[in-house]
Amino acid sequence: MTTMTPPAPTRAPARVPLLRRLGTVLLAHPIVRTLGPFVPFLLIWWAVAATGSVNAAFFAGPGEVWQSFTELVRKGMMPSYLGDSLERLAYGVGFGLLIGLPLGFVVALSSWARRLTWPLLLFFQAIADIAWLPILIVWFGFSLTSVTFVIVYTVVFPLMLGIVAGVDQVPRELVNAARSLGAGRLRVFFEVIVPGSLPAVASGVRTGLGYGWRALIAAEIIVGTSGIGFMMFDARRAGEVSQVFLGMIVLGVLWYALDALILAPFERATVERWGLVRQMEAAR
Amino acid sequence: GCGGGATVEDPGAEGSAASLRAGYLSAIDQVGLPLALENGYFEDRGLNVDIADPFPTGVDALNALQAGEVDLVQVGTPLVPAAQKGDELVLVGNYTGSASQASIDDTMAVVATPDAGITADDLNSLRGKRVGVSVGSINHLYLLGLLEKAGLKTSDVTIVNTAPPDLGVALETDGIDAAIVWDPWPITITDQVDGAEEVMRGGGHIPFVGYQVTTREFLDEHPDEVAAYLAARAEVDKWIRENPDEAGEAATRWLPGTESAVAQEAMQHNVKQLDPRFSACNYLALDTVADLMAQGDAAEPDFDPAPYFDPAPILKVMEENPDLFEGLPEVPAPAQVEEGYTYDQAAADKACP
Amino acid sequence: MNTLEINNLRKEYVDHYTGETIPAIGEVTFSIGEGEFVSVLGPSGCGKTTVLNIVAGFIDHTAGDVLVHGKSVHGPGPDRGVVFQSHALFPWKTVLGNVTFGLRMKGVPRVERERAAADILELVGLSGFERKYPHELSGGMQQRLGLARVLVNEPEVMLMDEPFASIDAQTRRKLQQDLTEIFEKRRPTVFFVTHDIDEAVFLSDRVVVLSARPSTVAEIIDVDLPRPRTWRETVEDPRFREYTHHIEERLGGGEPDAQAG
Amino acid sequence: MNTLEINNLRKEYVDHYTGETIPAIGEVTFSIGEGEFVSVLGPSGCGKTTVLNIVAGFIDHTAGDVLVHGKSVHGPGPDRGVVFQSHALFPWKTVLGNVTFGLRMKGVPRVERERAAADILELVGLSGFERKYPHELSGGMQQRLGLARVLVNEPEVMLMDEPFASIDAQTRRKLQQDLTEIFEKRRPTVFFVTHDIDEAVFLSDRVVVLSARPSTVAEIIDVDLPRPRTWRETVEDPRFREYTHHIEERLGGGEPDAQAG
Amino acid sequence: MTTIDSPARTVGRVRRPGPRRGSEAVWFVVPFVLLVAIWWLVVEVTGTTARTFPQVTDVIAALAEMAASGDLARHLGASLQRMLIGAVLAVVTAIPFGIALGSSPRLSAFFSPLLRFSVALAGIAWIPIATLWLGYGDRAVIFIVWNAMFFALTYNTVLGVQQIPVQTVRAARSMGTRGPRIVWEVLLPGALPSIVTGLRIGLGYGWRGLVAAEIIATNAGLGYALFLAQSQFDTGVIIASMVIIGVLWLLMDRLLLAPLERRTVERWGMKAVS
Ligand SMILES: Nc1ncnc2c1ncn2[C@@H]1O[C@H](COP(=O)(O)OP(=O)(O)OP(=O)(O)O)[C@@H](O)[C@H]1O
Ligand SMILES: Nc1ncnc2c1ncn2[C@@H]1O[C@H](COP(=O)(O)OP(=O)(O)OP(=O)(O)O)[C@@H](O)[C@H]1O
Ligand SMILES: O=C([O-])O
Ligand SMILES: [Mg+2]
Ligand SMILES: [Mg+2]
Repeated sequence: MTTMTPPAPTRAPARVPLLRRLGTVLLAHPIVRTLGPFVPFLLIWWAVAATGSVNAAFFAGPGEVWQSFTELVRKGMMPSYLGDSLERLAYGVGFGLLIGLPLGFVVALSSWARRLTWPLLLFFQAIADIAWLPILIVWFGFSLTSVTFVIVYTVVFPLMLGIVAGVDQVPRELVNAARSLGAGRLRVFFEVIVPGSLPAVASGVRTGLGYGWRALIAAEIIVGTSGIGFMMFDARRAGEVSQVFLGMIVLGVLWYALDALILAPFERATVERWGLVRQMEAAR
Repeated sequence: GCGGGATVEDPGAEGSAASLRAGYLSAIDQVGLPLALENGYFEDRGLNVDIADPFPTGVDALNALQAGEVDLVQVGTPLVPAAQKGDELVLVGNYTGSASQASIDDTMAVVATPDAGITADDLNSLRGKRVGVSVGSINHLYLLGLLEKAGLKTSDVTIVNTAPPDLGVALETDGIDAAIVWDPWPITITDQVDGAEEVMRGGGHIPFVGYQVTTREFLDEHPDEVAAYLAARAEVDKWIRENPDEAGEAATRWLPGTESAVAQEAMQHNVKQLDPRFSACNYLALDTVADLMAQGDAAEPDFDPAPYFDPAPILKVMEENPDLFEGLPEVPAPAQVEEGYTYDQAAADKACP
Repeated sequence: MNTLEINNLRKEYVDHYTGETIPAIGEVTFSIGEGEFVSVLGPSGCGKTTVLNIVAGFIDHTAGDVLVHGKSVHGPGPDRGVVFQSHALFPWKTVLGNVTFGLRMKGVPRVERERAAADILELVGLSGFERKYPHELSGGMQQRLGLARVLVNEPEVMLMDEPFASIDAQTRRKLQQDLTEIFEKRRPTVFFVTHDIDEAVFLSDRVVVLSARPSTVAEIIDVDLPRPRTWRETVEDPRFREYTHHIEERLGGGEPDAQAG
Repeated sequence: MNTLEINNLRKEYVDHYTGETIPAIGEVTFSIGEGEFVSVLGPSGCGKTTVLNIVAGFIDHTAGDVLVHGKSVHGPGPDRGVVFQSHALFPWKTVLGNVTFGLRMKGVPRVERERAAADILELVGLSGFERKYPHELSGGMQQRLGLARVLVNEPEVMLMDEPFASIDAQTRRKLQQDLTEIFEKRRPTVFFVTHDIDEAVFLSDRVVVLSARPSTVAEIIDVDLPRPRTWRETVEDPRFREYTHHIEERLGGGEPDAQAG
Repeated sequence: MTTIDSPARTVGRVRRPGPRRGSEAVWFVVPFVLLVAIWWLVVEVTGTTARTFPQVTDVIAALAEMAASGDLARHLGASLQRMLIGAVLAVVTAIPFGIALGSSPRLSAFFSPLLRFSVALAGIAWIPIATLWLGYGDRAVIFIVWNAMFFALTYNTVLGVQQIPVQTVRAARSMGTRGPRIVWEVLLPGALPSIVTGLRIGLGYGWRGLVAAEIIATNAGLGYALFLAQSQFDTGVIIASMVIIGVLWLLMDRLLLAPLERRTVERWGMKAVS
């Protein structure tokens, strides 16, 4: 969330020494800010691998991982696996949002729907998507449908719970204000409920997508025939530990990009701009 | 990934009469299927075989068979509970096992570090150990066989459910004292884990089973295709038996990440079990395995194997192409089967050495 | 028929957790005729906002009747514009978005909306802030925005809860004057809650004085001052001071709320 | 040395999204001596709350110095008690929990805390509401609670942002009187923001009048009225009216904020 | 939810402690009764085989058998223990971490890229490394549970902290609240509505992670039971295990989260109550 970017400095720069100012400017550079935190981790990783303190059969260093990356790209496997994973994710997330968003608002807003579905919602969200797989496979086979189902299942619940919580937190007063300004139910919904619950909805989308991504990997491991999750599973079977590590990095990077390029700017432009969430003032 | 034919999303050209969809697992003893395709043996018989991407486990393969995604799969122990749950399975041949003897388990080994003190000479040394096996799979049964031989009870060891790829880590991190697993894992693990070695291999404690499994419906509708398929499989088995090193090398193309040295070493053990023929010994093997599974709570007791066997197609192949089975040990006469054979456990027991 | 009738209104708040009930409105009866401006005065916590919320249709009452245009109140509606004590601005809308909200709901075209908004923002002194969000405004500016948001709609009935409480004396004077002018021109029906006695007398046709909680009507004063009113002239009218003194005494009698239910 | 010194204070708000800057405080200089009561008056939106927030240490300033007890302000601290324009009560604490919060932070024992709280709640007329949560209080009651929460701490410096804005005239009178008594007894240093001229004059030793935004000090008026003060006596002092008229005229000159930065 | 409903009608339904509990319980059960009825009917009418989906009675029989054989108690005990440890670890790490990120721009600038990066890494993907570092056993499983909960809980805590009105924090600071006390007195209660949601979502994922991880390195637990049932094509036990997991979670929600919510955020008026 936006919330995670530091607020632009409001203090007069004139009072800060030049060197520190330079440091601040450097640190504020998006690339430094984004990649900086990974540097220590890369170093530790590299050091652990270099000392050979961990059995190399189960642990790959940055060099080997890079090698496997270039090799897989050269062979064309990486692009094709990536494409498969992304396609599945797109289907899963697409349907997940399509189902979860409207359903979430219906449950949040209609006391009947809430009564009838809330306990079921809680019940089913605990049942692991992957617990469904054995049965899904019998129904849908080793198909895109099974994988999509698992992702949808994972995306929908946090989304719905997030929406319900968000709607509950919309001040009643604002609904009243809109009603007395002539907004009908539908308008109240779009003009008040949606934006008012947006911080929680955005958080639900973020959590849902993040875990949907996880579900994809889990599903590919279990019903996999291609994709990044399958690549990791297959590499593990084959003892190619560097590909397992590579898989994790690819997953992380992709999700990071999705989050940083789409979700975060969206949140910055809405809930933060509106002052609904804000970065806390630094404790001084 | 590397499976040749159609993907699961594309069930292939089902319209053509001489076509068949087959599934296998990424295992050294199952590569006969892709190698037959590679060597053109299916094509030679006018059969168009689509190979599905490899399934992770036999359970998944049976689920795919049940869901109608494939027509024929290569499966071992999981077929017992599946059959008990009502799947209409038919066994038409072996991908691994033996038609000439009751027990064969050359592809199975126990791996441990010397600290564990487990030796082949004294099976009692298993007592109190934590043993990694995949519960319900053939390595689990091998452990049960060992325990029986040693006169130990199941409760005398701690069984740790471990997938084969995890056995190495489990040994390395002292999560288990010994790993029991099939090839090529014993070879891989001894390479990976310092000090780990094969402390035991084979020994004829159990019959290793692995069948060509199809559905009743498919067999009834496509008997010729099944026969052609079995003939091609028999041909590739023969080729592997005669060219184990070349086959080991070829296998690495289908088992990504497997080094050729490892594959070739594993293939040496594997060829001893490449016997596609059916005899009473194969009925007996499944019977024995089912009993062991029941003992290990991996299946219901009192499994009758006979209804699931249909020897007709393979018998036809054996009759028409005796050359494909050259070099295999003679099937003892009392163990030989023909169409209409009725299985009798006592008789089979006597017939198979 | 009166535009607004409040008959024997009673309200008890129930604490769901302790089961306790707090009588907020003891028994209140008064009415507001069409085009009448009525102010309600009373000690802090006596139930003024509660009455207003009931009339607005935001909360339910325990007993009695509340009729608007002869019909029982069921929920809020655009016939009654409300200025909230706590502003209740939409944080996700700019100043302009807040002001034009009601007009959008009515389907007024954009150009017209923005023209009307510009006029009203000028009136409340918020011109130039159109693109700001509420959290960027000062307290008084937020309050003026809440006022503008309702005025621009020209509702038949206006319910205003201390709309000038956080505004400085000068601006307040000006806005009171503006409100009077608007009122005298359009003649809406106004229910106006305040704690400023001068303001109540200056603006109103009648002033309802409530007692401390649980509130009852202590007195209803007819303000017989000529309209159109201007501050300059009205304060010079001797009756203005008479009214304010009278109300001051009336209110002085009641101590502020100091005992819970 | 003055307790509070504000020298050439300037503040611009920066809009992170548009990059625009809004000058809120043009240039403000004044100081408050130890034990002095200073009120700040000015048109709505001129920057009163902003100055108070800077002194409280909540926000940074753009230029100038703010010294409390001779030291630059860095963040908030218990030496400066703040009454917020928006109350800022803790919704998760009862009335009692809110009032005793500061004492708990200081480590005052429970019994003593509750005794002090009882006294102060009596003073602001909230006895009997100890177990209620803020959302169960009326607007004026919330404001009184915010006041009580600070008074009970007896801070050396009190920063009060329109603490009586939403309280009815009677209660307000009483609280102004009470605050005067407390002030005369303990002599804290008080920075008091209000828009009520009578209130400013009655309470203060000096009144700072700010111009419209971006604010500058228009005038500083010394209020030379004898202490102890009571409303009854003070309003009869002719200088009281002189002061209020003077300020009224001073303020009347400035139009309310009507132009954005 | 009554937000759109006219409050005039909703407020009339006064919640009094006694009878309300009773009707609440009824409303809690009704959806399940309906669901089970539909399940029974669909399986019956379509003639679905147990291999595809078991009938209600199959599942009840499976449950009864699991209970009778002692398997149920064994699996439940093992799973609950792992879940408890994993959940407690997640709560004591994610909430403080979320609060730290929510309240410190510096920390969040540093950690948010790492956090974003790791969200996508499924518990299962961690198994190779988790087992290597933590040993092949319970600790790896607990790690997976922790990992499954951690991110949902962290994100929601951050959100909760960032939604606390700035004036509220200022008020506490100006009354001398510092360091850990500000966390306890302001940030935690202020963020609580969102934290409860995070717990709801996170605990759900925790169960998920547990089930996924129990197929490694274990010989007891509901995930293991599922694994066995799956390898034996025992759909009755599969569904029974799922039902047990769902019921356990419901109990957890009813007995822990709902009362917590009622006593805090609802009581404090920080959430609309229907
Ligand atoms: N967070 C903010 N971001 C941008 N501008 C702000 C912000 N807070 C205040 N302002 C602007 O600064 C100016 C001064 O605001 P401030 O709240 O100090 O006024 P004030 O004198 O206290 O007014 P009032 O009497 O209405 O409370 C206003 O014009 C306002 O729009
Ligand atoms: N939601 C609520 N729950 C419980 N009690 C409430 C609630 N709202 C108000 N009350 C109580 O009802 C009484 C009247 O409140 P109300 O807000 O109507 O007063 P008011 O006259 O508007 O006061 P003020 O002038 O301070 O705004 C108060 O004593 C208050 O404590
Ligand atoms: O999401 C997990 O698979 O833990
Ligand atoms: Mg009120
Ligand atoms: Mg202000």
